[in-house]
Amino acid sequence: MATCKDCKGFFAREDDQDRGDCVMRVTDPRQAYYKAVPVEADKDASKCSSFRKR
Amino acid sequence: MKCSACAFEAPIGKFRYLYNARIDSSITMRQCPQCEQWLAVDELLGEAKDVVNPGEAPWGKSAGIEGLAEDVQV
Amino acid sequence: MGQSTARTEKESSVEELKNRREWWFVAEKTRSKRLDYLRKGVWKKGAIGGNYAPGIKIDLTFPQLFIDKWQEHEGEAIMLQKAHALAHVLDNIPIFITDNSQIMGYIGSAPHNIVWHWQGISMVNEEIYNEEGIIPEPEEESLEILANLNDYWGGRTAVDKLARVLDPEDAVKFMSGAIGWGTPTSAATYSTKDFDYIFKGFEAILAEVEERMEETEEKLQGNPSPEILPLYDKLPRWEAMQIVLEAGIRYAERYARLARTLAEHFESDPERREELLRIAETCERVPAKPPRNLQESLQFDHFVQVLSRYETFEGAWPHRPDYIHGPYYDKDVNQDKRLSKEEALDLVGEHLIRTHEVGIFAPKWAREGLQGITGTWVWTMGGVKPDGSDACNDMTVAYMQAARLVRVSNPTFGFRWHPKVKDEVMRECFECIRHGLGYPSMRNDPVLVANTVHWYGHPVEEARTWVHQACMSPCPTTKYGCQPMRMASATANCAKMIEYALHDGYDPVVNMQMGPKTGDPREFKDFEDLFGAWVKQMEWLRNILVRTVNLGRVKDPEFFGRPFLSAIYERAVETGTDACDPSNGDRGNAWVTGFTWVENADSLAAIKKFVYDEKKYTMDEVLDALNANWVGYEEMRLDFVKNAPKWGNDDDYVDDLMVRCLREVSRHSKENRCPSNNTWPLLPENVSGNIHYANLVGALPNGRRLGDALYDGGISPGPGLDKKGPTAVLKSCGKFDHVTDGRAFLLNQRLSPTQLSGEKGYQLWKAYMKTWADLGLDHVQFNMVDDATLRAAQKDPEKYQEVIVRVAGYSAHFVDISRKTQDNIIQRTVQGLG
Amino acid sequence: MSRRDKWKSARDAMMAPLGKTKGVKTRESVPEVCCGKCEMWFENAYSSEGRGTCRVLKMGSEIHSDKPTYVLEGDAGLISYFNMDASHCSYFSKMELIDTDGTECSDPLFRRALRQMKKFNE
Repeated sequence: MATCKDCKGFFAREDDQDRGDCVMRVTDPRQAYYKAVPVEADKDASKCSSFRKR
Repeated sequence: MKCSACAFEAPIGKFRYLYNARIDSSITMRQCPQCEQWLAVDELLGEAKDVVNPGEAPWGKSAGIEGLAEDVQV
Repeated sequence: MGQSTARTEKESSVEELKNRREWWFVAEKTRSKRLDYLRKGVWKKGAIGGNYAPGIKIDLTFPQLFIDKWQEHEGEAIMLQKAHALAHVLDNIPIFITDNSQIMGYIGSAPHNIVWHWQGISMVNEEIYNEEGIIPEPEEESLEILANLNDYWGGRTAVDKLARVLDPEDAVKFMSGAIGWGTPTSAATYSTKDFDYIFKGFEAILAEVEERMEETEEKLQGNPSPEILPLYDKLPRWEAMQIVLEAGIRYAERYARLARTLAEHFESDPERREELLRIAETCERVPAKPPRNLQESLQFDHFVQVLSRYETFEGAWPHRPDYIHGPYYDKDVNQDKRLSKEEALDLVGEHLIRTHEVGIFAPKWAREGLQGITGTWVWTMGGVKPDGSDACNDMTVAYMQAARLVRVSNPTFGFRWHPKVKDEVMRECFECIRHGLGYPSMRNDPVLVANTVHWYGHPVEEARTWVHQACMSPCPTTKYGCQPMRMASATANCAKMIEYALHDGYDPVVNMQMGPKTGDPREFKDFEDLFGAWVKQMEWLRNILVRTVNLGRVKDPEFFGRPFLSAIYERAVETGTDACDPSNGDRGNAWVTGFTWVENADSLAAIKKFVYDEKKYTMDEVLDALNANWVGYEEMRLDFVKNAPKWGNDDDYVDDLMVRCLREVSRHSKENRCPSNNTWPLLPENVSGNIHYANLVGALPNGRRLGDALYDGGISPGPGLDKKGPTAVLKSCGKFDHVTDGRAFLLNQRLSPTQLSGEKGYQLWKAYMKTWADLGLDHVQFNMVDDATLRAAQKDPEKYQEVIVRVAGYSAHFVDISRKTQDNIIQRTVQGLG
Repeated sequence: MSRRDKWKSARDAMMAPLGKTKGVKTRESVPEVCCGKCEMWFENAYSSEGRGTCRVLKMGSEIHSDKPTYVLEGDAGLISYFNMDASHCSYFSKMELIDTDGTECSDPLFRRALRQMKKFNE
């Protein structure tokens, strides 16, 4: 099962390797930005459309 | 009153009252219940004068700008 | 139109654009690439008329995160329960860093989202469910989420709880929508913030809280006595403060972490990498510790504003950023030369943009009353220091210059004019006005300091720290002067005073007996009888609003709860109370906002002259005409408009009546008391409430019909009815005392951009301002965009996105306000100066 | 009836729907004949979730059942909702011009800028 920690967009926290940020590039109709969502390292990512294997 | 856009005819009160063009003028704006166009209406005569589109002002220019040449609508 | 030209704005040089006074195109061409990107990238959060712009969606992540922890902590003290829920939101809400940006923080999970505060009022929750265009895709799923949220909050919100406590008659009449607006809860409010205290840093405040808790726990172990009983309730409040302050620090650290990740793994441009590392360093420093430089002080400030708005709908933004950030600007730019002026301008411009992009869902009455903006974010500039010396600094100038480059409609500025303001600063103010921004509004500092002392007894040194609490009302930023909850619900639809006096207290528009039965006007013997009825209706209207809001204020800590605001309020930290608790030393700074005020004077004058003095018409005829909404009485209506005296023409007949009305209200203001036992003066102004109420106020003797826009200002003459020129307007407005006759008085004036061009234009304006100051007026604001441009913008809105107008108390992009409001602005008299 | 009791019934009518579980279905339902399509209905200006007042019927009226009761005198109009069934109300009068555009500002007589009303009109 693919998990968040297997993804290129996952960056573990220094103080807690079991958690981290899912960092994504987003371009909306007006501006472009990087977005971070807190995730668990072992979260199931098999259905994640943004998953990119590390 | 007769709508100047679609010719719908009804008493003036049937035309939705929108607002005055200017408080010291007898021209108001009303909306035709049939074609929903905004109309300039002379309340003294009870007649629809014309359709009013965005950017058009049935009251002409603003008050107080006489002599301030470039503010006058052309 | 004088602007017809063969060359388009794209082909024209900056000089040509300046000559044509197309300042919106000048701004686009002269601002830095960064500011241009950020300005164009920002999503429009104010409603266009009454609707949100395409693409704007309600944020569903925020309420779902909130409710997870809220339900887990059910049964705990409300402030503590809320602190847990907020901390969970701050730890988990998605964050983002926009390309080119340097200031972090946003309320919501994506830049196109607007948030709302479901804990405030169920009706608003239901309104969101019913609202078109803002439901995120997939709609079916979102509606299910919203329905579940609304089912949970129904009956549990602050206003639902308050409605059960209020006198039922008051509740029904208040919520009729006819007599006023607002929500008597701090779920929709705004608060003054004392940055002298906040800039100590959250860690220092946490240490203070810790110390208080230890002292208190010690006392709880001592001799039992009634004195220690209240202490039990203080501990959970302090704990709540700790939770949100710590969460605030972690929220900033999340930005630091993201910025570092981007610098290390994503960014290839070395310059931007440097910026990202600087952002990381900044967010690691503030708000935990005091700021050391301009970027840190701006960032600290913005985090505090964002965190406050995660807690509640802050519909205004009381602030004095030039005063707060000036020393950091001076250190970075003038002393250490760490920043160039251009770099500093980028930061200041972005500060305006980051503020502009904040979006919180407003119910329709608020959207209509504040068209084009999210709230009245009037930042205070200039003024004096507590010792009375000039407080203007380089940051004052930087904000004015940045405003002309980014041309946002929110925040706007109110400038505290005083006799020691330097000419160079006055020129900056004028340039903003000349560029058509509609701001700064000009405020008379000595008058308003005296006014603040007069009504609430704030010490003069504290009064001198004042900021605009919303558009108009000054409030000190000191420990006991800060106002935690603006009772916006005390906003009166004043035209109802004369309408009810003429209808025996009955409201023909909403079909309800509202005011007291003051008698059939046909039976009135003379004008004094009518005036007496007016006084009774005025007192009733003010009383019901003030009663409702006073109760809302006292119940707020029980029904809503403000852990974050309490944590940044020195007096709340010290006493372990909710910031909104009036018992913690709050001196009071309440006022009744008087919408649609001037119609009273013009209507009373028309009846006095035509019915009682000249006996040209009978009261019967007047009432028949009003009941028919003037339909069939057009000649008579025009007589009432054109031949009855009108306010703003230096005509004592009507001006004396205005002064008499104000003095009656002033007397009554001292009889109304706020929970801190202070006064409730009147503050006439309208924002765009004059449009919202157009269909709620019936025909009046000033010649308006149901549906016509009401007058636009607080003391502005009716549009087109001021026939005697600008000095006559100022003279009328100078006939009452701006210190003792009310709280503040909004005056809109429209000027000619062609007449005021060049140095000659500045000198004309300066002479006008001298007359204004000599007459002791407290406020004036200007529109300086010509008819031709405004009509062109109506026709072709896409091309004129950055054209701004002053509505009343705030500015809006012209294309964002309804056509009726646009026409109302075009109708205003253009005054020629000199 | 005391003053307080009289107004309490109006207050309760105003607040009653809040706090009841309604789900999506109830919120989406717009009957063919409902208050929102009647020219006697006046949208409330304080809240825009679909509450309004009847300009003819007063508090105490009841229009849902087969045998409605009509009260025509009193201090306050009947509070109802845009999607309240009005099929039994003999005072129902169909509104010809219903404005569902929320861009211009409210005229409570004509404005019905609710998502459900738009959907229904399509």
